[in-house]
Amino acid sequence: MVFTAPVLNYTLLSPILILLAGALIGVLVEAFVSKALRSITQLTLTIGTLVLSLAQVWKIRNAQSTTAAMGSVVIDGPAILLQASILIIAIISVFVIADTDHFTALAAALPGSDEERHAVQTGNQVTEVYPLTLFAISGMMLFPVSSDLITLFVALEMLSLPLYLMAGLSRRRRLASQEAALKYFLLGAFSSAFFLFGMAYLYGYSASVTFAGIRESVVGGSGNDVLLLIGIAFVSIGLLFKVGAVPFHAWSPDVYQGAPTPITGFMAAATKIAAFGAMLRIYYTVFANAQWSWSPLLSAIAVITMLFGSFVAIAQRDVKRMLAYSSIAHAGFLLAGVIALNKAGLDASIFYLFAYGVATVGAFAIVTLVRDSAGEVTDLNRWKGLGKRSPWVAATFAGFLLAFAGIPLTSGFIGKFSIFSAAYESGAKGVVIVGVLSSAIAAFFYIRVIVLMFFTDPVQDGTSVEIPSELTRIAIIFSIVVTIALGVYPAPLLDFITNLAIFIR
Amino acid sequence: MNELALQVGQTAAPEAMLFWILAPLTLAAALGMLLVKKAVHSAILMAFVMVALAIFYIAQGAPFLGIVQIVVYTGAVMMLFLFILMLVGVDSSDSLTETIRGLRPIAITAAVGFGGLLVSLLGRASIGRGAVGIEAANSEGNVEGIAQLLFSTFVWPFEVVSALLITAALGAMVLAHHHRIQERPTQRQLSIDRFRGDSLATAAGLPAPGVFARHNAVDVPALLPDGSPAPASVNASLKARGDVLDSSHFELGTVDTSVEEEK
Amino acid sequence: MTWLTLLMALPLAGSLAVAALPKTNEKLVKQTALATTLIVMAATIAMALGFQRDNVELQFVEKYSWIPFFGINYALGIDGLALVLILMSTILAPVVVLAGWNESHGGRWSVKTFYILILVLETMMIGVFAATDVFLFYVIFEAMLIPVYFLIGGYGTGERSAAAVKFLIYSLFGGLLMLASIIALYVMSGAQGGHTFDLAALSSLEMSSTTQDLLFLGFFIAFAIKAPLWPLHTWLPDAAESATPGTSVLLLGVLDKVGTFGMIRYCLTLFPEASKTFTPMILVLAVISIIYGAILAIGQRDLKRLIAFTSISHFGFITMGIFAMTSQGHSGATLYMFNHAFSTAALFLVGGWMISRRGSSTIADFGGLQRITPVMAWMFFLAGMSSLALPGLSSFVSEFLVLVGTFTRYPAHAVIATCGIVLAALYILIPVQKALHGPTTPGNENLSDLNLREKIAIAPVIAIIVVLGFYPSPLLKVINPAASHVIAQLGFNDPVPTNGSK
Amino acid sequence: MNAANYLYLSAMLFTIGAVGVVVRRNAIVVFMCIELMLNAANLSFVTFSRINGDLNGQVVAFFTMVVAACEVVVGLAIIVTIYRSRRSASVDDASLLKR
Amino acid sequence: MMSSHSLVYLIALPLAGAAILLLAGRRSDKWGHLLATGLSASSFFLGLYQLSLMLSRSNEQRPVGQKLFEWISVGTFNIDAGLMLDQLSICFVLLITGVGTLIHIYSISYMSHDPDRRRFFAFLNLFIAAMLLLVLGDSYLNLYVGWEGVGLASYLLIGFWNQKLAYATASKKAFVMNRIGDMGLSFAIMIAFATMGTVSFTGVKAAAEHTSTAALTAIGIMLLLAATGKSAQFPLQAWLGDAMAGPTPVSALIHAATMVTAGVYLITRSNFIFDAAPTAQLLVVIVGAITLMFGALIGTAKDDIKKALAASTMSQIGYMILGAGLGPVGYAFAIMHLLTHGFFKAGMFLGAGSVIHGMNDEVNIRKYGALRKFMPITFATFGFGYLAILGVPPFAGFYSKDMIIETAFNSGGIKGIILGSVTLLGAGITAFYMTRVMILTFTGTSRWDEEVHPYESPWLMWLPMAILAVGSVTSGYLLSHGNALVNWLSPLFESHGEHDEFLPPMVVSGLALAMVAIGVAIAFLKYSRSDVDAVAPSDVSIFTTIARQDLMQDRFNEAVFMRPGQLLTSVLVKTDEAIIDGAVRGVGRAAMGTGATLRGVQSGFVRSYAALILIGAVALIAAIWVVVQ
Repeated sequence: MVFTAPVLNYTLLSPILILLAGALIGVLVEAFVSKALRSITQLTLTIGTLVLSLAQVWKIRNAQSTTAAMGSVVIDGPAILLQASILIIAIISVFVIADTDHFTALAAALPGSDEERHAVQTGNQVTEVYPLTLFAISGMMLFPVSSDLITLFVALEMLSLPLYLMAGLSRRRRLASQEAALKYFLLGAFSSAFFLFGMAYLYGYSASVTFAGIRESVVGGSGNDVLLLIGIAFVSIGLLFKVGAVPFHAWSPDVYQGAPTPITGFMAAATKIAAFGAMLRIYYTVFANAQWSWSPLLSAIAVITMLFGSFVAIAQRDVKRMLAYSSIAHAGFLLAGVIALNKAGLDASIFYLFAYGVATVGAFAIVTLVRDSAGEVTDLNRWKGLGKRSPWVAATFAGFLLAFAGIPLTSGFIGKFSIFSAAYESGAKGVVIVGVLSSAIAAFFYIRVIVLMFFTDPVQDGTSVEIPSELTRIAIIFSIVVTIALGVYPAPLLDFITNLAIFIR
Repeated sequence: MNELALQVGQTAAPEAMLFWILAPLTLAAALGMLLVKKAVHSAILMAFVMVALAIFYIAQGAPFLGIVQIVVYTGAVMMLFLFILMLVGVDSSDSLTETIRGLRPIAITAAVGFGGLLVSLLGRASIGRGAVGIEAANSEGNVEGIAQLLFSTFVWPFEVVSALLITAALGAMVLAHHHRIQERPTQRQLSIDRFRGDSLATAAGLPAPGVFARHNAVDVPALLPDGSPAPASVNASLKARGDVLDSSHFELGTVDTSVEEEK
Repeated sequence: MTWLTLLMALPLAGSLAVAALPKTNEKLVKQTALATTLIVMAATIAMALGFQRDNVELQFVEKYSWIPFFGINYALGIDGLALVLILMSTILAPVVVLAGWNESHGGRWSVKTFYILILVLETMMIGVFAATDVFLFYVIFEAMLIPVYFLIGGYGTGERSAAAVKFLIYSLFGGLLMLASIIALYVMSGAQGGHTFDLAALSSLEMSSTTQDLLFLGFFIAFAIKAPLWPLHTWLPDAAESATPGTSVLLLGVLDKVGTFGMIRYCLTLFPEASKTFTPMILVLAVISIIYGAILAIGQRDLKRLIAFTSISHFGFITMGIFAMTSQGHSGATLYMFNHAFSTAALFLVGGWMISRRGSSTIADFGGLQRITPVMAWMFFLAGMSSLALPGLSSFVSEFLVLVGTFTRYPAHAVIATCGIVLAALYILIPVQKALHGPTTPGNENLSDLNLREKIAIAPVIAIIVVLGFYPSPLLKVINPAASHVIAQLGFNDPVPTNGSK
Repeated sequence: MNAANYLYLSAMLFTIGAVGVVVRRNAIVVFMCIELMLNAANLSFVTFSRINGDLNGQVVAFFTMVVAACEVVVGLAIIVTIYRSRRSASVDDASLLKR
Repeated sequence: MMSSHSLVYLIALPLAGAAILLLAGRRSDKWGHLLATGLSASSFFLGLYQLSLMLSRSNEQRPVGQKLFEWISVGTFNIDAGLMLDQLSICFVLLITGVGTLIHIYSISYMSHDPDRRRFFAFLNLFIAAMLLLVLGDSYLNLYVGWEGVGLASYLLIGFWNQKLAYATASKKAFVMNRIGDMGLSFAIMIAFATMGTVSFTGVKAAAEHTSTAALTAIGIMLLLAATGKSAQFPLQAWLGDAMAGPTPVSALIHAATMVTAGVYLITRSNFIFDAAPTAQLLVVIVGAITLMFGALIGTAKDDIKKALAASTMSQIGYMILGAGLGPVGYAFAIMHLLTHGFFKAGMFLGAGSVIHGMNDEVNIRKYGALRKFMPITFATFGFGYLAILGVPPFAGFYSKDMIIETAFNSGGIKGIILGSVTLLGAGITAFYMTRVMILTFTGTSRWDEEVHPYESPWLMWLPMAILAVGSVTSGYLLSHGNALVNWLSPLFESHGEHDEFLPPMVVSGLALAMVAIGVAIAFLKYSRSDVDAVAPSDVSIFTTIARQDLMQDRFNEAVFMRPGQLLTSVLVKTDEAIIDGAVRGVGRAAMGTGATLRGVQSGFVRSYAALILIGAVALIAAIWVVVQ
């Protein structure tokens, strides 16, 4: 047996490698930099890494390769777009995360213990959040570009593990936060077991673990369909879990609520991009020729997801939970883009993911600002009259909500329109109609929040709006500007996407 | 070649025997995991299942995996589980009565449905008849074959996994590691504090816990000469855990014999 | 010359100017807003003078690529119908600003915000009528809801937030149905020669009759909610009751017209066959609206609700005129849109002054105003007369055209609808009697009559009502070619007099 | 004997693991059940590897073990943390977040 | 048709008066009434000028027209704002402006104490303008404008003192009932346009020949409906009595001389339709007959002097309608009666106004008595009117009413006998109730209160009365002398074959006079011989009670239309709230409910979530299983 040294094509992997390097340096910083400097060093390092990585992505934007990392990674237009989206969202998320007030001073300390109090007083910070974030981001970057099952699985775990951890690091309501971590972890592991099991059957079906090999078998149609179907079903469970589609959604409201808000925003936005990115790649390339088998099931799930998310969101009293259900509904809309299985669907999905991600980070960033003496106030009843107290914050939040609701002149509308038209084009009319109807239902609760903020008198209960730190302010402003700009003049981005978004196989 | 074809299609008789003996045992152990009350018993059964799987791996031409399974999984991972079980309380036992209404019937129905459907589907799939057999792939040695793949085709995920390991380590650190936020007081400092403090009452050291003859243990405050309990004699963390017994039970004359001694 | 863009840009610029002003200088804010609206009005009239009225093609056409990815253009252009409605909007705007000089004071937010919203709304009002790209239309159609929502919820009275939400949800629901139809059109256009949203291109799409029917419904329900057609009307009384008079004027006078405008511009143009299929049903709904709205108006105790219900009746007339598919019905309906805006404006504005003076909108709380505030009472009376389509006032011409146009093709509908004129007499005269006549109700003795500002504000409205009653030709000459064009496009000819032989 | 028998075994083990997650309350046991599921998947991989006659399946199984090890570290850390806060390892006790 | 440029000024002058007075407001208080009167008078003189021009032309060239501007033009529906003055309209123009001017003059004094006199004159001018438009419009649609315009003016004038709720209600009632009639006119116009493609008088006249009888009948019936509304004919008669709420000059001008006769104008104007639609014509006759009896019967029981006169008006217009319904022969007689009635009824109303004025606004004739001595001029003018309405020769009514009775008899067969008898009987009853009014007001003993001091009206008031009285005396003779009016109008109407005379004219006159005599005699016996109670006796026959309540017309309307209408309204208001809006709110609540229910899925237990995932997996596997099977 002759061993040939692998050729990795590091240029194409460089965005991910940069992130990993940054994360490793971050770990070293934890070990060697003094406490006082750690926070600022980590932040600078993280942002620097992300920007560098983004620049690298931009540099390789026209690369087309299936052979990077010995065929484990495919770099093509959608890959670039998704990676860039993830990085942009990661950067603004990090701006919000940088406001360390959200994280526990000492994760190991018992909630309410002297040790914790002391840690808070001494200004201790869990700066490990930064490298963890970078690890998660590199997992997210890898997830949608993976082109074999092993890399896919490793990337899935790589993006999940840091998130499980970070979900438990909230400064306040720590029991809830830890509970969120536990739930996220158990269910995540549970679903990844399904994912793995599905992978096994895909392997059994095609005798290959690469996407290309599986695709060949699907196209050839010579294999054993039962294995393929089981494989598709179980792999889908894993992916649908990550995107929060019903009935695999149950973790998301609890985790969104319990996790530190900046993490929630980051997770809601970036994970969705990564997971949908992977999903798009798998369904558009690997399973495309087996559309007959998965399309009806996925349509059913999309429909249930949209309706469930919209209906349950109506009944929510907590802003984070409401946004969680809203994100479930959006997962349903995005599934319509997967079902579409055409070029328009791909373009639309990428646009939607980016637009939704930016708005989500912005919205959660605003949630971090509304506080009382005990921390963030997420009870919607206490958001009453926010418009009176701080009109700009309320107006910005309203802007995000309108974008979620898909009101014209916001990015949400263009996204919804493009994704529905793509789905309609592919014949999924039922999904489109349900989508439109559930948008109407969804509008109901977005508007309810706007009513609360603007048309209800404030209650004097100590709820106030924190003056945002500069970084948070930048994140919010960036988000709202992008949200509006993409609603008013999305042409450049759409053109960019459509020119680039072609999967190579 | 005929022989090879036969081998490929049908597992050899010794393997069949192994399977039919071990598989039911494995299943039983797995089921046992669900049915036993104590978590530690579950863990033991789990270890059994893992070892059994390792044997199956070896039987199926994956000796490397079989070994790794035993070393890494059974050896390391299960040990970790047991460690944690010890930490959480090795005695703790689960009540098996279901508290969430309707969950058990759902679970059982789902399980039967899931397993039944899966097995039935596999039955329809008629797999394994045209099996190729691992022998050819293992021709240069199982470990060599795997190494070949691992360090060429799958070198990227292999490298990336390292990041995963670091993440895990970092995560465990974050959650479990107590930073030394303040200087640990030296003996000297403690001594100075004791004597320079407001009161000299504790200058000679804190009273020792326990009530002689009745309950000489650290979870009972000592009785002062006047018969009242001395709270300072018990460790603060025991108090925080709520594990302190009331020393009045052990006062002479008022011995409450109904309190069962813990073994 | 890019007239239409200029028209849209002016109020937007005005709103920016207002935004730049200090919040405390309310007077300057108001003056700026008024000046802006007046300039827009002047510009509109200047544009209208250059309109070639015999040309049925779209005029003042502008087209810029907006989102080429979807084939979406920023495309504007107007025909007679759109011109008339834009004129209507821009004339009403300064009236509303002037008439509602103080109505922004009781609001949740500053006076400044109020006028920013109003000016932004004006931009959208112009845009929604001028758009010739279906997507652009939809965008403005939906986006318009937001300023109105805040105007109702922020500056209204009573259950304002509930009413605003009801309005918004109702409209959004309709809009989303329309979105579904638009998506379908877009997709079909892609299959038939390239994605586009161009109205003209979309109208030549080929589609099966079932598809056409469904898509038609998507559009029509949206418009029927907007124009409130029975039974989709219940948001309107609530909204009108809660909104300030000025907002109500814009809401009923302009925004709801988008519904009837849409029926002509989109339902009929895009789905001629389906329009024919559904005509019988729509006519029945229109007739029900006419009678139902009138009867409910009679039964109202609240002045604003009453006016709202009269509008439901009037929108029934407009819808009936549109779907009668005769040139009289069509021209009448278009003229009706214009006239209704002004008679309702007069009713709401004067009614609003009455209400703000009295501090109550219950009709029974008024009484004997004729003696105390004669000018105000007269204005209300005149507005009411216009609302009941008294010959000699503008509404008569349009209402009669609608009726006569309907009669030639659908006599039974016209006959039932005509009964509405008797009910109209009741719904106007009952409040007139209760509020203006009779002995002075305690609490009314010291109400003041209209001041100069109010007189100036209402004067043009009344003038338009009276002048157009006698001399509607200028408008009809603009409307007729567009209306006959639509009818001809649909393949309809006016029924030929039969001499009763049939 | 047919190699598919291993697949049946794997499917059953997977099912048992899945049910275990649902019925057991001790977080550690629940986690062990998940490990059982992963092991079941591994068995499938190995079996398929044999049926397909290549080693890729075995490589996947190897990766799974590594990944599972990482998961165990993180998982157990989380479980320990929550145990320390709540003095309970029952997953049912962690139900603050709901509805 | 010749065209004239000056027709518009007939209307424009009074319209300008109304506009000036209303817009100038209080500033014109001092001179407003003079301006209005002057404009009305100028309009009258313009009318005279037009008449003189018309007389100077030959029969065929007499009609003149004027196109002002294009009013409505859509497709084939082309309506010009056009005026037309022909032999028929000139009669009305002169009546309207002439009587109108007199009443303006009268009102100067009558309303002198009212602070809103200016407004009153503005309304009067408005009315004159609208009425002129009604009779001058050259198409049905133009007529319609005037038609509703007079309705508006009438509404404003009836409710002139609208601070009294009852008056306001009366005006509203008048407007609404008129609107029902207007609806008929709308229908007629629509049918005409749909069937003939035109709504101008000349156009419709030309097209009528080719139009089916059914269509013409429909138009005719609708026009009749319009006429019943405006002219207070059965079944839309109920508003007229209440309309007496307005100041008396209004009653004289609008509700006696001019507006209420618009129905007669309409039917006469549409002769080409009715001639070709016998069924519609028959209906016209029936309506006229019923109303003339209806009004007469009400008149017998009324104690309010104005209401008694109003009932009489109703009855007299019934005569006219009946006459107009008798076809070509009847049109001219209807118009003649209209003109004479215009004189004597206006005179009587002004007289009544004078009495009321002198009696401190007392309207109850039971509280009058012996006023002859205090108001001699009023007595005289009222008396001439009285004689005229009775049809005593040679007063005006004799000529006009006898003609109608005669024509009725001559219409042939049973119909003729019935109609003749009805008209005769009506004449008798008229004689009875008018005599009753006369006796109770002017003769006998005085029954008024202490503080009342009756006095004669000033000259500004009695002068118009006197002029009208002259008209009451002479107009009949002048108009019928040498068949002047009949010949004048004849070019407009279809020539008609001579009917067989059922009874010779002398016999008819004799019968009529006999009936009148009987009526007068009964009234004398009943009221002159015995003292009359100042308060209406309550122990009267059921017949009187019903007559006092206007033959239950209001009760009927209330029971049949108003109550059910109100019920319908309140039911619909509740339905809208509960069912339609309820459905909307229900959808909202259902969505909330669904959300709240589905929330239950999120139990907070991680094991339930795992179960959910498991269930999802089972569902997927089951789906695959189904597919594979």
